[in-house]
Amino acid sequence: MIPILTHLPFAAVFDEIPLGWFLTLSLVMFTLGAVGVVVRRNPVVVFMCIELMLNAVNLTFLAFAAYPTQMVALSNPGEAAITGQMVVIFVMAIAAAEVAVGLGIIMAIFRLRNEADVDDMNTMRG
Amino acid sequence: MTLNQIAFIVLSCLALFGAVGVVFFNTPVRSAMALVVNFFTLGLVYFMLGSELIGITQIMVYAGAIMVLFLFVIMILKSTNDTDKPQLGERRFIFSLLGAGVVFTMIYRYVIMPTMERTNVQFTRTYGTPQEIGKTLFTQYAWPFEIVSMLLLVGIVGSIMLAKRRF
Amino acid sequence: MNTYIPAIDWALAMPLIVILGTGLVALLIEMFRPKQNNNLIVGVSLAGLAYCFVLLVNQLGKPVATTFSGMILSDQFGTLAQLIIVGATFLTFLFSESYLRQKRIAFGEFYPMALWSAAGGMMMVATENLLMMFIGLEVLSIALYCLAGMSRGERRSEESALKYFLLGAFASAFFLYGIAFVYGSSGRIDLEGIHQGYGNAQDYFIVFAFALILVGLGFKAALAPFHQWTPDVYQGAPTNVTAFMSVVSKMAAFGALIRILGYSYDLQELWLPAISGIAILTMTVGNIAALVQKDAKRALGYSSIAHAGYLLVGVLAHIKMPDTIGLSTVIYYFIAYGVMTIGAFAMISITAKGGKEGTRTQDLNGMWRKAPFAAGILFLCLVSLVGVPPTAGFFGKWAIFNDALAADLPVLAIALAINSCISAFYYWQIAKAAFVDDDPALQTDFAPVSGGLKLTGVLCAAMILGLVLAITPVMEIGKDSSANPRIMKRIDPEDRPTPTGANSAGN
Amino acid sequence: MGVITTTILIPIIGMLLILFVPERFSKVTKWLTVIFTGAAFLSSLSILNQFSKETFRFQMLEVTKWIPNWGIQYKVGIDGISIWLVLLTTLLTLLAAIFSFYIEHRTKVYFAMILLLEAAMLGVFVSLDLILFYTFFEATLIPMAIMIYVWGGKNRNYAAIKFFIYTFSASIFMLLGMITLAKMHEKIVGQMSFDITAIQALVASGEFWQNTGTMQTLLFWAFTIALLVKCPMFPFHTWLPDAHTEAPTAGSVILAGVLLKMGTYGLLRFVLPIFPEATMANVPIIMWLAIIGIIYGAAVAAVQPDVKKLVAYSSVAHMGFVVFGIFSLNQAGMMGGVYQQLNHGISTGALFLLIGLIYERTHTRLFADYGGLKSQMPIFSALFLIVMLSSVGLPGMNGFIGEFLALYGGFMSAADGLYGMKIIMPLLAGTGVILAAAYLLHMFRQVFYGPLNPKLARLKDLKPWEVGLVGVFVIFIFWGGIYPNTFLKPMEKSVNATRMMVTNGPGTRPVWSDDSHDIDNSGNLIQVNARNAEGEPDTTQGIKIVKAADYYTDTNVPPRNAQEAR
Repeated sequence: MIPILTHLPFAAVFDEIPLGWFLTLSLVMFTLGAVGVVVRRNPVVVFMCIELMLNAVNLTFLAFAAYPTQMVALSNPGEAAITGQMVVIFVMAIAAAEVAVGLGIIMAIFRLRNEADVDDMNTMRG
Repeated sequence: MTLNQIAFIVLSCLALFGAVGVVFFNTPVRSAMALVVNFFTLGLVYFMLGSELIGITQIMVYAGAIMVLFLFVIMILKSTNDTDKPQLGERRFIFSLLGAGVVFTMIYRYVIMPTMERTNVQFTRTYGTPQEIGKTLFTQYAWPFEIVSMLLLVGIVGSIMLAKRRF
Repeated sequence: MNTYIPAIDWALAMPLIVILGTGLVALLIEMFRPKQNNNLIVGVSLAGLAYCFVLLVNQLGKPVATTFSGMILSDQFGTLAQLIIVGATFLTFLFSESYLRQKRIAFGEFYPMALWSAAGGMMMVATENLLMMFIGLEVLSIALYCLAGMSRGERRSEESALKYFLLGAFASAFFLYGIAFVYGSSGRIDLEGIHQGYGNAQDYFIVFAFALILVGLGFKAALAPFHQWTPDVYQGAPTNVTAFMSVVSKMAAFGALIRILGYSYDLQELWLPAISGIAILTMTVGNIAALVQKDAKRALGYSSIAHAGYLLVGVLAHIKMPDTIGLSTVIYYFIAYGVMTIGAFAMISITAKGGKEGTRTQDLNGMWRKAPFAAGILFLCLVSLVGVPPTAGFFGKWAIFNDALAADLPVLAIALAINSCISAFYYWQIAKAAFVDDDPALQTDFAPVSGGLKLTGVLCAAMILGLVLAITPVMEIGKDSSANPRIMKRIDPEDRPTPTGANSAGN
Repeated sequence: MGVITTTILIPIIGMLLILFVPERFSKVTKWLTVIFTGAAFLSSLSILNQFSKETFRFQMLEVTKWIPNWGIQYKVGIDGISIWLVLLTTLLTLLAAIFSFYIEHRTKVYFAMILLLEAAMLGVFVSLDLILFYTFFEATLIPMAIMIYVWGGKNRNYAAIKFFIYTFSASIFMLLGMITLAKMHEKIVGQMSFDITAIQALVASGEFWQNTGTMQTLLFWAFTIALLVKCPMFPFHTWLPDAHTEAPTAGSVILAGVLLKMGTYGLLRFVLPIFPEATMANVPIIMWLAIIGIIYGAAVAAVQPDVKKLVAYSSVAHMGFVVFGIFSLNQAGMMGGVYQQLNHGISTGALFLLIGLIYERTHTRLFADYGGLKSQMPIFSALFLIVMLSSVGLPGMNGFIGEFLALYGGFMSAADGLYGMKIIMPLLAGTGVILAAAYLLHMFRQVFYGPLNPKLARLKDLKPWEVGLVGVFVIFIFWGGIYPNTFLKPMEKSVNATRMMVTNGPGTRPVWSDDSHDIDNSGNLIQVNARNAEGEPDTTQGIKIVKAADYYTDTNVPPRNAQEAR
């Protein structure tokens, strides 16, 4: 056993909590977010549900980064662990840009119609 | 049950409370607040996972900056008292829950169950530290880093385009 | 962790840098331009695109290479896909200015945004790194969300932007979750990871990863049942943006899809029936729904869904028998699809005049008399979309038939044949509308056909007819793309790393 | 560039030129069209001049690579079956173009479409590559649909889309069949090929259909249905009356005169040589369809109130005779079928032209609006009578020869009990001739006899140029009826070869691409060991009969079992 992250407050986490717990948490969040996207009608809330999904994905990445499989751990643990964290950082940056644009669109449509409801978006039918 | 496990369960309960709140609270403001709770708790979970830099970023960027934007927009849109609480009897609601349930069960059964046992890992000492992340970001991930900077520019120009006066 | 500065081959990154840089220059000009004059921006953008085109043509035939630690990959398929994207952008820019001016939304920002969007598409097809693919997808999409909502006084434009945005973000979350599973099973986020993961006995990981990625890309490529946004967005967005995204966004999504499918070769028995079903569903849904449309743009939107289904047949044939069936068919069909779709949308765009735009089918009435050139080109594009010889559309379909039969997928070929017949009905409706001129009350006023639009039309017509004669060289260039070892790379079952331990890869 | 390519290119060049003539110079457009269609006609006459009737093989071959990877090439050539169709095309297009001078509405596109149509039709009759054939076959659709839609009658939208969808839908499955054929060729030879001579060579040796199970039947139907739709044959005929009724006169002339022949031509050129076993097995089905078509077409024609519709349904019946003759798989019958194609082109084309002439004056096509025209327009009625009698099949006119030969062939095959044919089949088909006489004479009486309809009192008779136009048809009607050998002789060997490709067993079939055998004047398939300088079989080298002719020709009547007799 290689010495584990003694500088961290939750040093013993990796021995005591299995990977599945983290994954379950993220899966539940992801599913809830997806359900929210479908059932909610306010575009801002729908967007928040999407953010929830993205965060669930981030959690998955970090959990996998911290718990590499046996094979990965044997072959190139450092590389694999850092990859997951990099993805999370990029996802955060991308989400920020997405938020800027998304809220801009919601504002634009609100200014045009003074209301915002995904179900009422029915100008186009076919 | 160890202290770590208890801490995790408490955190995940909070996170789940936030997640459920986002979906089921009937006003956007409450949903946003629930999302803040969720994001903040996730930041703590990231700490547990040893990614301290990302945990801090999560709290600062997500729970801080992004959520402020959200709240700002909600306030502007004056839709604080709009009620669009999902109707439990609605067909869309039932079907989406059913679909999500099936997918959830399948992923849980086939992907997550096998990992329930996986605990011990080997780590480099520098795992999750700013130094390591910075080094990788500017060497291996230099190109995506540049592109993401362009992406932010796209976001800015796009927002301007959507907001500025005609021509 | 040892730090190293990766060696950078700037030549490979040049096309992307040129496009991104052109966007920046265009943005700067936009800030200091004389009022209401975008000519300089258009000129600079076209020059940048042309230069990028030349750079990409120079890359053709070069050996496979990567740079920026594998973030950029240069191979024949990627270069061809990038050429299609750049070409489509060029064609769109030619007629954009007059259209935007007629619609009174001549924002100078359109050009940099579209350029960056195209750059995002190019990133997606020229990489094997899933993170890079995701970033490219986001650059492509975020710019497109804004462009779709560019016509700010129009309710349908804003609606389309919002729908596109919400569903697009939703889809990218799925895509990302899929990447997370690939990463979880192999510790990698490049396409090799799919292979590695498959070998890791975490089979279900990779199956679900694959399914989730497919959902995400299916949204972008407008495959049924993830196509619902397409007609609304195609109808609502400004016509030049519709033309742009119908080709660029689809090419990018298909490029990524082809690479991912190519690397999950071993899972074939699982996904082949699934994707065959999606292909049949896509083309059928697209064509059947298009039959009842009253709006020309919307009908063409459905038609682009149907064409995604046709393309998927070509992709499937290649992936099923990668050693004998190349990607040349897909490339050829994409070029043909690109020119005929952009041509059709460009010609429809002349219904925009003085800030108003009518895109219902009957708004095209009288086009034949008032703008015979545009009506003629529109007719040619529609004929090609149906797949009547001697047009590029026919030979594209012919090549897909050929591949499908060679890959022993007769059901798909027959479904494609039936769908081609169905599609003739609604293309006929559009073509007919342009030829009606009996009823003077119905006649719309059309914008004058600008020089740029004329050029677009002539180029599209020349391509539609020219590709028939030039089919052999195009196919030859495309053929090399399938000889690319990176697409063709397969791991023998024996060579695959054997799983260590039980399912859980525990202690 | 050979003479055939030139003939195809002339109309295309004309079309491109016309596109650059401004709309207001419609006279220029019209004369340009006449000049170019005339040039095409002259060019096709020079094809006839170079044509040799001594061989069944393709002549004036031109081969250019197009898509070598997939074995697609530009390959054109002419044999005895296609030579007359090419001439018919150029002649009818020329006449239709001259007739179209009255068109004042969007002349530019109209004449461009006529020229485009001519090029595509010529291409169909000369292409020897499946994909090239398909390309031309489908390329005829667009100009024809545009002609029906833009210059058509009230119901033109329905007619045009129906015409388009029927043909397009059926032929796309033929395309799948073509690709399958090329793939099978690849399996045997290792290289895809759409060249019908290459495929036929394999079929003739029996190699092609070995161990393919029901594939031959499947592909046979894929091809046959596509071509029968074009013919059109019952039950796929419903597009035809609509298209004919709505089309402008020149469109109807070309549609009836040439476009329908693409279907029967395709049967002769592709289906018979490539699917011999399936053809023989399915003769009864096709025959019954043809008979139903003959009787049904005649019966429905008899009750039409509309002159154009009547002629349209009579086309269904006449094309039934063509298919009947072809599928009798008897030398005389097939000659009759092929000849009937030309006759139908001439007589129905002329009928539509005459109807168009009168329609231009009265703007009605209903019987109820006519009556007593005989005294008002004597020249017109005389010409109409001649053309109509040709359509009925009166002896001395071309229609008689074609129908007689087709029925005769049917009787011969049925009498020998070949291919599951019954003697009732030719008998039933024969009733079609009587029915045709009935409804056409009925029409003639309605239009030309009886009291003069007062509305028609101011009608003028035909102008000289109009008489000249119809006169060309009349010349051919009598020529074809009195001295049919002019037309029959050149096609004899090709038809005979096509028949032998079906009825002979593997190994004894003639092969287009193989020079080692030939057909002698008696119709025997002979082995040729050497050829002289002119390419004729060298008789001094000893000629062996591979397979004796089993039919009678007018020049030489060998005993039925010729081989033993020698």
